[in-house]
Amino acid sequence: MPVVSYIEAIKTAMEEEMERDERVFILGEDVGKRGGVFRATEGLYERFGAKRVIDTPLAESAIAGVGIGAAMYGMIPIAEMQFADFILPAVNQIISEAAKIRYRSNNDWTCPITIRAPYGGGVHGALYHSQSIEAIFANQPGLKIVMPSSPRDAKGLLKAAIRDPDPVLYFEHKKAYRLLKEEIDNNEEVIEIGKANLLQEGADITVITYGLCVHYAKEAAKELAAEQGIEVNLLDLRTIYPLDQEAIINAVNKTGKVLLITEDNKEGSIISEVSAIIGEHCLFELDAPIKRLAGPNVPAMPYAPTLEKAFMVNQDQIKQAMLDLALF
Amino acid sequence: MPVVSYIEAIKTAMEEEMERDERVFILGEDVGKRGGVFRATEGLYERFGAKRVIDTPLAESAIAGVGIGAAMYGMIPIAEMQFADFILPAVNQIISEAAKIRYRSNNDWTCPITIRAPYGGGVHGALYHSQSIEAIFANQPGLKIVMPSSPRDAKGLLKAAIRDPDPVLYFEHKKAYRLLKEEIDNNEEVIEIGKANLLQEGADITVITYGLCVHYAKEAAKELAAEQGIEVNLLDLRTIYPLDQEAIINAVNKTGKVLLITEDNKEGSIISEVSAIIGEHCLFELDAPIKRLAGPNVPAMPYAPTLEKAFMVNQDQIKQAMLDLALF
Amino acid sequence: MSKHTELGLSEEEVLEMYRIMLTARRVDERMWLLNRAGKIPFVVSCQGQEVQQVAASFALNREKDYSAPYYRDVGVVLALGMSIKELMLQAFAKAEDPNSGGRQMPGHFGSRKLRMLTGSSPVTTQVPHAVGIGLACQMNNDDAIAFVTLGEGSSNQGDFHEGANFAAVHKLPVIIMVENNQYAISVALNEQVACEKISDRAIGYGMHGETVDGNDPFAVYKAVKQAADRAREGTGPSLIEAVSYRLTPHSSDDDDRTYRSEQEVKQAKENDGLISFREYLIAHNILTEENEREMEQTIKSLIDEATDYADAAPYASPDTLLDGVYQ
Amino acid sequence: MSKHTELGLSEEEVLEMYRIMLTARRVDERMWLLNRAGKIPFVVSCQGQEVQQVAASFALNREKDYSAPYYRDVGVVLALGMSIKELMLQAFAKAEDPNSGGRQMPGHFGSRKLRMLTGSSPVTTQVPHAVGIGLACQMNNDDAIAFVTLGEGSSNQGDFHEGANFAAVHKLPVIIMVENNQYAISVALNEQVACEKISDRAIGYGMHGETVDGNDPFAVYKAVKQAADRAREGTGPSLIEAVSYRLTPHSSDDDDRTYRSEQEVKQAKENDGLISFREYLIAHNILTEENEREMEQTIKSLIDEATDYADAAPYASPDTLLDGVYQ
Ligand SMILES: Cc1ncc(C[n+]2csc(CCOP(=O)(O)OP(=O)(O)O)c2C)c(N)n1
Ligand SMILES: Cc1ncc(C[n+]2csc(CCOP(=O)(O)OP(=O)(O)O)c2C)c(N)n1
Ligand SMILES: [Mg+2]
Ligand SMILES: [Mg+2]
Repeated sequence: MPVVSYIEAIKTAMEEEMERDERVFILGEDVGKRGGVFRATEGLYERFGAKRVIDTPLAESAIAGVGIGAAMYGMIPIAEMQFADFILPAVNQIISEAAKIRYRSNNDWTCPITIRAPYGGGVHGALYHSQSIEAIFANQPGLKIVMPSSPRDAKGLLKAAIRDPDPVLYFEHKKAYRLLKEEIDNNEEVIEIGKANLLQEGADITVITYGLCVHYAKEAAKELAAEQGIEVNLLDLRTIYPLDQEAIINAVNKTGKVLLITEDNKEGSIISEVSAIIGEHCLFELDAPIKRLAGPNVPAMPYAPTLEKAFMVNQDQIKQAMLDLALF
Repeated sequence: MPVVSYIEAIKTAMEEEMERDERVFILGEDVGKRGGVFRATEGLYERFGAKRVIDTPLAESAIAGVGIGAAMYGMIPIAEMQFADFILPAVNQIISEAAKIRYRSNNDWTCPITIRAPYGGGVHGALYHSQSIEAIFANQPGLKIVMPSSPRDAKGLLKAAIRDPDPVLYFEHKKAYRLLKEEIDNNEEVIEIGKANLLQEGADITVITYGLCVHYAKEAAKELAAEQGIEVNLLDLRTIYPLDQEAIINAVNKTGKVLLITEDNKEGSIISEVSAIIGEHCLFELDAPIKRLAGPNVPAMPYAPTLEKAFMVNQDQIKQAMLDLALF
Repeated sequence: MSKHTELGLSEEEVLEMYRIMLTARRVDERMWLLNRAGKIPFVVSCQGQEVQQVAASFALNREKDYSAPYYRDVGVVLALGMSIKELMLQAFAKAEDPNSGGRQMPGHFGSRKLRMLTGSSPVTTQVPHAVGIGLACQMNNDDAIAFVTLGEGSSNQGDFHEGANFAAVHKLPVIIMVENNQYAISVALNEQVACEKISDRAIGYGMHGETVDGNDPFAVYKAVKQAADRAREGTGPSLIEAVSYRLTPHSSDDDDRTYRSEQEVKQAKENDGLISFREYLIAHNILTEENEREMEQTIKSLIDEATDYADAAPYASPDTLLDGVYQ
Repeated sequence: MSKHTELGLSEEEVLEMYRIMLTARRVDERMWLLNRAGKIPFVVSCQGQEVQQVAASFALNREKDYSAPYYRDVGVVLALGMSIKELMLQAFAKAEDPNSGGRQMPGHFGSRKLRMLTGSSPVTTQVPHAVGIGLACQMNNDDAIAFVTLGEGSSNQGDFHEGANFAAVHKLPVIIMVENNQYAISVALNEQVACEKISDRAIGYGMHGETVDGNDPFAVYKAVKQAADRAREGTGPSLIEAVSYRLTPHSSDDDDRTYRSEQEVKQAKENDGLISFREYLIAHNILTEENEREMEQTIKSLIDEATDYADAAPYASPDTLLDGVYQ
């Protein structure tokens, strides 16, 4: 079985889907000849040609909007935003259009577009190449948002996104691209959108997170298990909008103690909604306050290494928060 | 003392601030000769002239962006978005620029812009003239967001927004414009941004909300007090980002039962964050699950009266939810 | 040779064009009556733009091409196959409305059957959509083209620029028609743009640009026909500006006396393209007293019937509120 | 008469222009060395664009005017008063960096003192900002103007269109200079636009448009000077396109061999405006062997000094992370 990196998994998912279905095509900045600035589309231009791997003008609202139009025609576009931070000029097309096309046409028109965007920090990207921007979209019915935490999930969720009959935002972590590698046994796996993944069961505390933070949480949990015998029940949200309420409720009820983690700023983040679901449904099962660990409430991660480090949620902080909760 | 409507309060606030400070000016679509499509700027063009009440081309990103530029120069722009729904083309300018100018320049440059936008439903506005879009912005440090619930607050908060040295989004409810009227005694009142307002004290249940829902909650509470002797502790958030944590915690701790209300879709809304604050800080004071009452998770309010009514949170629902909570 | 024969249009075709223009006008007039009578909450009008709308639509292949009309395009959607009854159903926001089942305001057209993209309220988002249709046609060697309209005010939105540029770079089969009616709500043309013609923008995209008199059906037909031919030949998109005047207030919520003179409106009404086209048809013996009377009567009775039907039709059940968010 | 005297430029001025262009080049070259040595994580280059950057800046009133430069504008910011040391401080992301205190990546300029707007990474947002400055100048009868630059790829963003149109409608004192270096990262000009010249877009806004050879300092100076004069006279904005070539990869993270030939780059290097300007200055006896050597030495020692200083300077303390979110 081959060991595959997170970014290779992404590329392979696109390649296989383009192979499988002629309607699938890619559009974005530098996705063609250059193979993407992170090389997520490397080789696809050579393989599928300039008509199916389209270098667009530098205009995100058009990348989204043209993709939406093509999706209405019956094509299956994968639009790449070069960095998640640069999805913002396309917000109107995504929220006013993609998210509402099915609803506003009373099921007459549909918009099966996938929008990929690399998010996340810790890569010396400074304010505008480090952001987690999922919270901006995570209140728009009609959209689905997935954020894979591993190569296997990256592949299976991207395939699901491409096959989904509705618009899906797919945020991939830049730092995970080459950091995370694993064997992928089932090449055909399509991971269901809308379902969280209980990564490991444990009786002491529940940790709920998504994206790259899952990796840190897993590592921290491993250490805590070895060092202190603390058993962590770890839920990877996978789909961060709409949330898998049932999985959240079950995971919390199992331990009565919960730690929620995001790399994003704290206020108004995905884990705020997770907390609200818990507060609504699990109140009498809780043995400790619903703890949130998140980035500080500053606009984004600065460039200077001192400041970037001070912003970024890391494995040590996660471990400490887990320990505190277990001891609560 | 004159009785003033919500929209008159808004107009008067702008008029008085323009009178007070020459740097204040208005820009937006149809704000000039037409006096605004809701007439929020009526008479200001005649009074202050075309140079201070500027009819712009139909381009929201420019309205925000040009305003931001003028604010960097030292002017104090009030930018009007004709409907909150149409702020979306300006998201990049608001989030990437206005919100981050101070931080990214290390306090060298500032951006004292106010962006006004009419939000909310129940006015036969259909999907794109009814939305609550505050949640999109309520995770962006650097921004402040206020949502007044009464004429007095509309005036005092708008004055504060205009005087604020940082960017402020000001969302005013279209249905409140002519529905809400009250006497305003202190013409000079400036209401502090960042502080919630405990509208009435009560020992039975705590209700936390903002905007037009405050009005419905007040009315429902009045009925419940008269009919059932239930005493409601009612907190009007006023500033919905960043939230006044202390006021929220105090209000909840007073009763141990809390109902959160928004007109917006439920998942990922402002009240999700309010709930998370409560889950973090008040867990052991709670006697009931943290209840949320909100719009359904559909893209926006449809036009047909049957569907609009089915979407819109109303006074009866609020009353029923209050009662259920009191009896819990 | 008469203008229409020069363009290869038969007498039947021009009469049919006129019939649809007149239908659009009469439907719109009825909408205002219904609005003023409190029967429907909102109207946004086509009046003054019917000629360009219908003439342009006739230059398309109405069996095959795609359209992304904007809210004033009653003429376009009638020409492309929407019925009066369907228009009334959407005005009354009834469940049977094919555009949105009453979910959207009137003027938000869309029909998959008619290859008419579903439209929203934020202006100009439809331009990139039409470009996406053009791209898909090109990729699939589909002979169809995409026709998209917008107001001149809307041509100042970023999406216009981004969409037009994308279409030009890829030589896509797209026709962008700007319906310049001189106003964006209250904002007059000279406060919206400083260029002489909106079609001057074409040069900055490297596409064909052309301004025509929107009141002249033959000029509009010719320009759009040539644009369609170019698009189908693979020589790329076109920007057509059709100049006319908005004869009504912006919508039923507007009061246009606050920003323009009644004199100006009166004069524009005299230049109404419907009048001159009618005169042309009479002069060419295509429209006669008799068939005109019959035409008006038929239209009226269709509108009456449609109004009664739509008025009586049920609203969507509240139970359907949650339908159609996702598949 | 020689070109520079025709334009009213003294020998000292053209020599000073050259000195700044050369400084920009040498600073940039040093940045690459530092990057390759692992000393700084990122470089984005001015190489190939220094001539147009400095010549344009000299056509402004550098005591008064506002600027909104983009990330390649090392030449602009040096001409407008930023020091080599300050540039090094930002490359090293140190606390003392006046642009952002090390919060932003290199190339994100800004200085209130220099009336240089703070810039971000999302391209083209600075265009409406400069227009806002122009508006404020006009409202305050301030004689200053706003000068904004961007790449040709960025001219395809909606904000370019919206900002330019706004400036034209209000006849604002704004100069928009597009630095056309033929590429947007890997995307060549013909895949970005289909128009002949980016400056053709000016006609669609009703503003003055002009394309000049960015390697010719006199052509650039003249075009920008005239634009500045027009702006100050109240006749409105201008769109100047300066055509050159990006001599380096897009940034230190890029590998340009994946999308363009070494041959093409080699040829562009031969047309480098710095070479021809140098030859001009030598031919006019303005640059001599002696003052050139001195110039190079001074620049080198300033860069050395600045590098050492910046390398040794402290980073911002983690305690400052929360500062400057709000007042
Ligand atoms: C993005 C956006 N901003 C504002 C509005 C409100 N609005 C609706 S129509 C209109 C004017 C449109 O003018 P124009 O494009 O000339 O079309 P016309 O109505 O004149 O046909 C405005 C400002 C909107 N619908 N969308
Ligand atoms: C909105 C946005 N999208 C994408 C990017 C990533 N990006 C940075 S520079 C660049 C190319 C810019 O090309 P051009 O405008 O020609 O300027 P040049 O770099 O050639 O000087 C891109 C795509 C960005 N910074 N902002
Ligand atoms: Mg118009
Ligand atoms: Mg370039």
